This record gives sequence, C-alpha cells and structure tokens, in this order.
Amino acid sequence: MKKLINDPFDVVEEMVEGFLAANDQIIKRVGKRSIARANSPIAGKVGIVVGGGSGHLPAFAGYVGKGMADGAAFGNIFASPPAKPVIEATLAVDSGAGVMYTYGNYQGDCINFDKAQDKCREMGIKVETVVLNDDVLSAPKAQAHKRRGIGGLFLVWHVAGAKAEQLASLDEVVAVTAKANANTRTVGVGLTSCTVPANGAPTFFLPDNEIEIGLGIHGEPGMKRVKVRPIDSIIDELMDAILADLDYKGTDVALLVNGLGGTPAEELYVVYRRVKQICEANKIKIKFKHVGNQVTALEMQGTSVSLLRLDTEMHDLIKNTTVDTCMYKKV
Amino acid sequence: MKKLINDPFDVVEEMVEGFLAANDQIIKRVGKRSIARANSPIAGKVGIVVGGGSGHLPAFAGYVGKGMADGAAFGNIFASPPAKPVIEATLAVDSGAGVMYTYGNYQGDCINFDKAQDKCREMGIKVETVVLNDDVLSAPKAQAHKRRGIGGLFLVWHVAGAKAEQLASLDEVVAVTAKANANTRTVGVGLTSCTVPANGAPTFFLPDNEIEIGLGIHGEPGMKRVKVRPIDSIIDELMDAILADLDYKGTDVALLVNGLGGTPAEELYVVYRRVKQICEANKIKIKFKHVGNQVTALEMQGTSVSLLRLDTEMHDLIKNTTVDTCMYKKV
Amino acid sequence: MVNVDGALVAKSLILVAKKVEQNKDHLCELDGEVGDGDHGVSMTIGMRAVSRAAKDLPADCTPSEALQSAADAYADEVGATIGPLYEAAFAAAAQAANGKKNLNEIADWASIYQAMADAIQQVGKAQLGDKTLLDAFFPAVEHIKGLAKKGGTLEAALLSTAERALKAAKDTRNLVPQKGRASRLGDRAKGYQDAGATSLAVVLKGFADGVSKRKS
Amino acid sequence: MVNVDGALVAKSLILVAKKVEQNKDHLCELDGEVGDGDHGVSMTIGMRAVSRAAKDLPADCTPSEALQSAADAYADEVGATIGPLYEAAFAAAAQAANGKKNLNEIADWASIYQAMADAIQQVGKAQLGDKTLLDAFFPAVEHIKGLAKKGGTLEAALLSTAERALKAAKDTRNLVPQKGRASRLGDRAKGYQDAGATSLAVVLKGFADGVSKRKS
Ligand SMILES: Nc1ncnc2c1ncn2[C@@H]1O[C@H](COP(=O)(O)OP(=O)(O)O)[C@@H](O)[C@H]1O
Ligand SMILES: Nc1ncnc2c1ncn2[C@@H]1O[C@H](COP(=O)(O)OP(=O)(O)O)[C@@H](O)[C@H]1O
Ligand SMILES: [Mg+2]
Ligand SMILES: [Mg+2]
Ligand SMILES: [Mg+2]
Ligand SMILES: [Mg+2]
Repeated sequence: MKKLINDPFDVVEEMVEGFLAANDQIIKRVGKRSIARANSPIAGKVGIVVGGGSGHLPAFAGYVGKGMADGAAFGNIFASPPAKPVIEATLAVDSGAGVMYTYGNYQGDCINFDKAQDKCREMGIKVETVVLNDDVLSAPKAQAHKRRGIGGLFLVWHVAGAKAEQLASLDEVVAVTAKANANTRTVGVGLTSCTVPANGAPTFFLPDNEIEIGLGIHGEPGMKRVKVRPIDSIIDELMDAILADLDYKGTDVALLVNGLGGTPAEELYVVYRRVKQICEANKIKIKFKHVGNQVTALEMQGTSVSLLRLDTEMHDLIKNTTVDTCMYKKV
Repeated sequence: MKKLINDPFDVVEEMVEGFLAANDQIIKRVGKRSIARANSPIAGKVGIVVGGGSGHLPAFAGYVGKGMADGAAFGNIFASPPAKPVIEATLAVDSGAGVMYTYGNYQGDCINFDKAQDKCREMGIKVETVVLNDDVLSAPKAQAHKRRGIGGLFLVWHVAGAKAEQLASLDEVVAVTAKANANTRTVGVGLTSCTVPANGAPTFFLPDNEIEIGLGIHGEPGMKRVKVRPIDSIIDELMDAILADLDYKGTDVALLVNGLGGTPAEELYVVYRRVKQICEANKIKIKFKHVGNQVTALEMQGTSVSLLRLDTEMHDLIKNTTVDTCMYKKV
Repeated sequence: MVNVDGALVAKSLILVAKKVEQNKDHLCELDGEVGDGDHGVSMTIGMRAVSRAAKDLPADCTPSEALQSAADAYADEVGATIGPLYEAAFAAAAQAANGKKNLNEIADWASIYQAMADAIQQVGKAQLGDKTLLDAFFPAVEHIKGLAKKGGTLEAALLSTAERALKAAKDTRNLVPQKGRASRLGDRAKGYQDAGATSLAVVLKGFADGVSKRKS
Repeated sequence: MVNVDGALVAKSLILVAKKVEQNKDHLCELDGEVGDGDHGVSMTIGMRAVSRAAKDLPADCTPSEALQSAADAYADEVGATIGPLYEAAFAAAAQAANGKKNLNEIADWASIYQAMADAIQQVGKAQLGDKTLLDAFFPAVEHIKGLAKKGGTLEAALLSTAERALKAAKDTRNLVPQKGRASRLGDRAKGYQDAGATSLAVVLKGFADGVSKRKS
C-alpha cells in the first residue's frame, strides 16, 4: 500500500484537520468529527445534515456550504459515523426551523443516524430523515427500499439544498428531497478495488481483464464480473438498466457522470459522450450536466452515471441557486 | 490496461467530443483540436491561449472560461498539440487586443507554440508568450529556464486570467503573468506511474515500497527514488526544496495542494494539513488555498505543492475575480 | 479458581483488544470478499478505545463498570454497523452484571452472553441464519447455558464456548447473507465465512483467555 | 534495378508506417525509461496519417509530392517534439527530391537523408551527442554519403545505411541526454537506448525495404 498518509489509523483525524483548515471560510468544527457552515444556525433555515463513512470526498463533508448542506458528520473510512457527531452537527445547524438528515441507504448509517434522530427529538429538535437509494443494480425494483445510495446523492442534494436555501419549511424540504430521490437512478462500473488504509491491502482483487458491473462506492464487489470491453458497450448496458427502471423518455434531466476517485477526467468525458448519445436517442433533454468526482471510493477506478428526472420545481431550484460548498461550486 | 475507453487511438477525439458537449454553455469548438470561450472574441480583451498534451485535465482545456483562459489547443496524450490548433484558437479569441500564449515549459510545446506564434504574427496578430517553469526539482536554480511547468500553472493562470478579464493591455497581462510565474514554485511526489492508452502499459514501474520525489506530470521518472515513508516527512522534504529556492518567509501566498489524478481527496487534505503547519512555522500567510486535482497525469497517484508569493496586485486580482471555467469555479 | 472481579474483567477487555488487532487483516480479508473490507479496522478501532478505557479504570471497579466503559468507548469511536451493535452488547452485559462484585459462575457469563446477543438482535434486527455475528453468538449462548446447568470450571466453560462460537462462525460459510452490504450479493456471498461472526469468536476467546489468565 | 518513382516512394512510406506501428510498444518502453512513454504512440499516429495520405496520392505523383504529403500529414496530426521534427524532415526531403522523376541513385538518397537530418537539427537545435535521433541519423548520413562515392546498388546502400543507423541508435545507450524531458534526468538516463534514435532506424529500414520491395 502506498498512500499520502502517516499512521493509517490517524488518516481520518488528519484528513479532518486538513479539511477544516482548507475550508475555514465556509465551515467550522462543531465536534471531533462534525462540522457546520460557519454561519450556522441560519435564521429560519432548515438545517440539512449529511454524513457517512469517510473515503467518499467530496461526499459528504465537501458539500457543506451555501446551496447544499449545513452540517456533516465524518465516519471512519467506509464506516458510518456514530450518533454523537450527527447530534453535534444537528445542534449546530438547528435554527428552530428543524433539521433534515439525508444520506445513502446503508445499514450502519441508518442505525447511527436513527439513534441521533431519536436523541435530538428527545431534546425537542424537529428532525426528519430522507434516506437515498438510487443504485438500480443493488436490488431489484420490487425491493427498491433495499437499494443503496451512490452517485445520485449529489443530484438529490442539489435540489434539497436549493429548497432549504429558499427558507422553505421542513415539510417542504423533506418533500422535494424525497421527490428528487424517487426520480433519481444510478448505475456504476468499477475497474479496480481500493485500499482501506488501516487494512493495508485492496478490498478485493480484480484481474487486469475484468470489471465489475454494479459496483458500489466502498470497493465492495458489484453485481457481476465481466470481461473488459469497449466503454461504449458498457455504458449501453448501464443506461439500459437505468432506462428500464424509470421512464425517462422525453423528459428533462440533471445528469452526473461520476468518477470513483482514481479515474482520469479524460475517461469520464469519453463516458459522457456516449451517455449523451443515448439520451439523444431517447429524447432525454440534459438540462444540467456534471462530469467529475462527486461521490468517490478512495482511489477506486470506475464511473457511475446518474439521471434525475426533473419537473419544473426541481429544474428551477437547480437553475436559480448559486452553490458555494467546500468542494463544489456553481456560479 | 483497464480504462473507460474504446479504441485507445480514439481517446482524445472522443474525450474532446464529450468535453465539448459537457461544457457547451461555456465553450465552442473552433477546430478539430481547438476550443474557445463561446463568446469569443471579447471586445477589448486580451485572449489567453493555453494548451499542451492531453491527460492533464482540468489543465488545460478545463480552464477555458470566465476569469482564466479564452482558448485552448488539445494535443494527443502527453504530446504537445501541433501549431494548427493553436493557430485556430488564436484566430478565434483575438479581438484585436492581442493574444498571450502561456503553457508549461516542455520542448514540444515550445516548438509548436512558437511555430503558431510566428504564423499568427505573420497574419498581423499581436502574440506574446509566457512559458511557465515552476518545477523546482526539474533543474537547479542556475538553470531555472530549463525547469518544466507543473501544478503552479493553475495559480499563475488565476492571476493572468483575472488581469485579462479587467481588459488590461497585452503588455500588462504578459507582465503580471511573468511576475506570477517568477513567484511560483512547485515540488511533487509520485507514488505510481500511469498508462498512456495507446501504449497500453504503465510508463514505468514503481515497486510497492518506493516513491519518486520530483515527479512530473507525464508519469515520467522523477529526480530520485526513495522508500515509502510517512507523508509528513515527505512533505517536509518537498517544502524544504521550495523554501530554499525562493524566500517565502513572512509573505502572503496562494497555495495549491494538487492531486495527480489517481489520489483520493482525503489524502490531499492530509497533505494540506502538513503544508499549513510548515507555512505557519515560516510565518507564511495562506491567503488562497486550493486542494484538488488541477494539473494531473491521467491516473497517476501523488501530489504536488505549489506556492505563489503574492503582492498586492496579484492578491487583489485573485480576490476580486469570479471564475467560471469548464472545470474550475470560484464563486 | 480465579476471582473474576472488575479488575480482571478490565484486563480481559485489554486482552480481547489485543486479539482483535492481531486478527485485523484476516477480518478485513473476510469482509472484503463480500463487504467493504473494513471489519477488522472497525473492530480494532473500537477495541483500542475499549482498551484505553479499561486501562483508565480504577483498580476497584466493578465488573459492570468495566463492561459499561467498553460500551461507552464503542459508542464514540466506531460507528459503522458494528459500533452500535457492540455498544448495545457491552451495555447489556454491564446491565446483566449489575450489582455483582465478581463473575465467578458459569451462569454469570451465560446471562451476560445471552444479554449481549439479545441486545445485538434488538439493534440489528437480524435473525438466526441471516449470516451475521449472531450466527456465532446464539449457538455459543446455548452452549454456555447448557454448561451452566451441567457445571464445571468457569475457565473450561468460557473456552469451550469460544470454541463453539468459532465452529459456528466457520459454518456461516454456507449461509446467504440477509443483512448489511453483503446481502446485496445474494448467492455470490455464499462460500465465504462471515467477518462479524469470526470476530465475535475472537472476542469470546479473548474473554476466555483473559479470565483463565492465559497468555494467548 | 528498381525504378524508385513517386508511387514507390509512396509505397515505401506505407511500409515505414507499418514497421513503426509494429515497433510501437518497444518504442514506448524505451521512452518510458527516461521520458513519458509515448514515443511509439506519437510515431504511430504520425505514420498512420502519412500512410493514409500516401494511399490517397495519384499513381503518377512525383517522389517530391509523396514526401511532401508525409510532411503535411505529420504537421496536422502529431505535435509533440517529434511532430515538427519529422514534418521539417519530410518537407526537406521533398525539397531535396524536387524536380526528380525518380530517386534511383544512392546520391539522391544521400542528399535526401542529409537534408532531413539538417532540417531536424535546425528545428530541434540538438547537437551530436545530445542523445537524440540525430545520433542515429548523422552517422547514417555519413555512411550513405560514403556509399554514394563508392557506388553499388541502391538497395544494398539503403539497407546498410539503415543498419548503420540501428547500430548508432544502440550506441546512444552511453550518452547523457541534453534535450527534451529525458535531459532532466541527467546521468539517471544513461544506460538506456534513445527512443527517437531507435525509431529513426526503423524509418530508414522501412525505406530500405520499401525501395528494395522486400516484404519485411
Ligand atoms: N443487522 C445485523 N445484526 C448483526 N450483525 C450484523 C448485522 N449486519 C451486519 N452484521 C455483522 O457486521 C459485520 C460487518 O461489520 P463491518 O464490516 O464492521 O460493518 P460495515 O458493513 O458497516 O462495513 C458482518 O460480517 C455481520 O457479521
Ligand atoms: N531537440 C531535439 N532534436 C532532435 N531530436 C529530439 C530532440 N528532442 C527530443 N528528440 C527526440 O525525440 C524523442 C522523444 O520523442 P517523443 O517521445 O515523441 O516526444 P516527447 O518528448 O515530446 O514525448 C527522443 O528520444 C529524442 O530522440
Ligand atoms: Mg464499512
Ligand atoms: Mg510526450
Ligand atoms: Mg465492512
Ligand atoms: Mg515521449
């Protein structure tokens, strides 16, 4: 294992320290593993708290700032944060208008965030939760509630953050977040695994001629292993899965071609080229497009494609909101 | 080799196609391998043309847009573009106020851009060139003109683009760009090599316990190979080299902790943490800080640290300019 | 016969931590086959915190206090799925040991293990056969309950209980996971031994060795 | 004796392209030892364009036209260091062949190779010993100039010239590079054969085989 780190067990601590220092205009520390926007709580604003295991930057802390999230809790690498930092973030961002938790659907996150929610409600804070489950290939449609959250988180939070920025009520923010989630689908493909620093070895081994379709964002194995082939044909397969799961024909979408952390941007544009061709063939109008590392898995190589089917409300929310978070800006 | 590509010889073509489609609000195509801001030429504005081999995104095309560059030429992977696309970009961005070429110091780029400059001058266009050479470890101080340009390009262009955006004259833009370059130093460390797609194999092999100090942005070998050790001690060595080359003590700086493409953002923040400690110890005030992939080498793992010593002019230029380029935004 | 007072429970926790860390890479490897490869890391982080807390305990602490300190340590440090599970387990153990000056009877440990397994089930909602650590823990609980009735030395009972857990952990190989990220792989996860069940066996072995004061 | 008209020059260029592509990986490997590992790719891209252009030439083209088409192909497609060098070289070759219906004399090729090497030096400003393709080309030029005086068949002359270039390319191993990215490595680049010198030998071999109409 070669990484730009010191003691592997200190990575998260030192990463958080660097992250805070690098973003001190936007955020403040509110606990050992929790941050909030520097100007939190913002009067009248619903506080959005995100979080999850570390190793996914910009997700999750990278999205704290104007137009997206108000607070975040850091877990260890690929491990949900405990309830404590979630509670700290909640207390820091609650203006009285209530707080929404929103995170990817993983058992660990659900357990720990639910615990935090219970405790915060006991303290009299209004807390609601929207769990995100965009990963089409992680469970069949009939069991969509079991699907995990991956790249689509970024698109959903774009909508959620914009709504909260308008000082909408907690119910309204929750409603539009749930709506965005219901209209978002993602599929991914992984070329390599990644190495949890304190583990020291790659999570699994993929031979040089094999890739994993349906790979998640933890370097965990995907749905099936196939031989390497031209990316166009892989993207065709991924897009088929998305389009079969939700009717996007003729709709407006926000689109993300996400890099998993170790893939060059050049390759993501090759992917975008194909995705766009498929969208055109299906009369899908790409209103917002993003190509880059948004929800990653350390140095994993691979990509995921996410489509969010827009209605007028979601479209205008994205369009009219400036975003200035730690790691993502929209002018 | 596993990459998200089709025929390796089509990568650049397909990447350019995807890049253009993904950024069509900001740029237009002005040749097979050349782009310009959609609204070029901009009346009264000096046109800044950048470029170089592909494989370094966001450099170079990713910086075309408001506040940085006006046009760019794409080369093949790690190969300078020929003169032709440079000329196309020049013609597209010249408003009559003149054009500045600015790129990293590589023989191929110098030869091809100089050829373009000669041809464009023959056509009556005012063209000046500022070649950037921030890489401390690529040549001793006495031969600084031989040093190559790496991560520091991003900081220099921040200044140059801001000046041009103010409709300064060609001489003024050239002067401030040269000043920024003279005040910028970079050092890098590589953990892995990378694979030129049409080559198919990594450029060189680094054993799992060795790293290259002084590595460039083409996966080419660096200055010396050393054993893996904690990142703090590596950063100490890199910063020593920077601080020995230029007197930064007590000054204001813009700072970049750059990822080489395949390194997780988490690790870059661990690096930033140490860089900041060293800056504090040397009474260097970090006025602007950037942590991310800005000048990359495909999927290479590693980092470089760049410091730009600011004066009031450069400080205010960066501070007061909104940047909205294809791949970098500053709100 | 040893006297399992609070200090010895604390010492056992330190030994458990040592054993877990020794097994870190193996546990990660098992988790990596079907999960995200971090189980050994999460357990090590948690047990390091437990170990630190145990070292800070006063010499005259009660067994319950020692177990509760482990719960608190887990709560703040680990997260993941395993964090809340072990936090709840240690808290339930503390509860079961409440009021006792020592845990010298097999029945003491039978009720502690039972409380731990029940707490884990309550938080994680897994059933027997779901391929989780409960598939090692429940058989071990049944086993020690039997021994409590039969009688014998505490040392031997804890040791054979840990062995029962290890055997059960190995048997998880044939199960199809229903909980956590491995569950998304369905049949693809068959054939691999569950990481959490394996670490549970390590934990029980740590207690057995700690109580019998053996070194390894 | 063969008649080296424009059509045969065009055919030779196509053969050169084929040979370069066959050597792509080897050339990249050499470049990767001290440079950025793309030399085989850049040469392949350039020679593919040359090959396409050669195939589009009219059957009755002159040698000069054929060589100029290669220069133009290089100009638009390659870039890098090697692009302008080969563009200039082929343009100079076209110039040297200007007005000739065929290139049947050793002296024709001696002057063409001389012009090519000179053009490369003019653009790239490298000196003998700088560890560039000129360290293969200049010895080859001297060699063919000697043969032009001595006489013999064109086929044999071109072949032995290509062999001379290959030997010289191998000898670059001991040189310390002064130009291009390899120069930044200083002594560390010693011991490796120069990629550009090696590809130049491949190019000259391609011409030799093309003119003598042999297959490989
Ligand atoms: N609901 C559950 N109840 C009990 N144990 C569980 C449950 N879900 C998962 N586990 C156990 O947790 C282990 C995985 O733990 P770990 O890797 O630390 O967490 P994560 O899956 O969050 O990375 C599994 O091997 C399994 O034994
Ligand atoms: N100034 C020069 N003059 C002649 N040949 C040169 C010069 N600089 C480099 N070369 C040749 O070019 C080769 C490298 O070419 P290539 O890898 O295609 O370009 P780049 O260095 O731009 O990647 C070297 O091996 C050397 O033979
Ligand atoms: Mg995990
Ligand atoms: Mg090159
Ligand atoms: Mg795990
Ligand atoms: Mg090269």
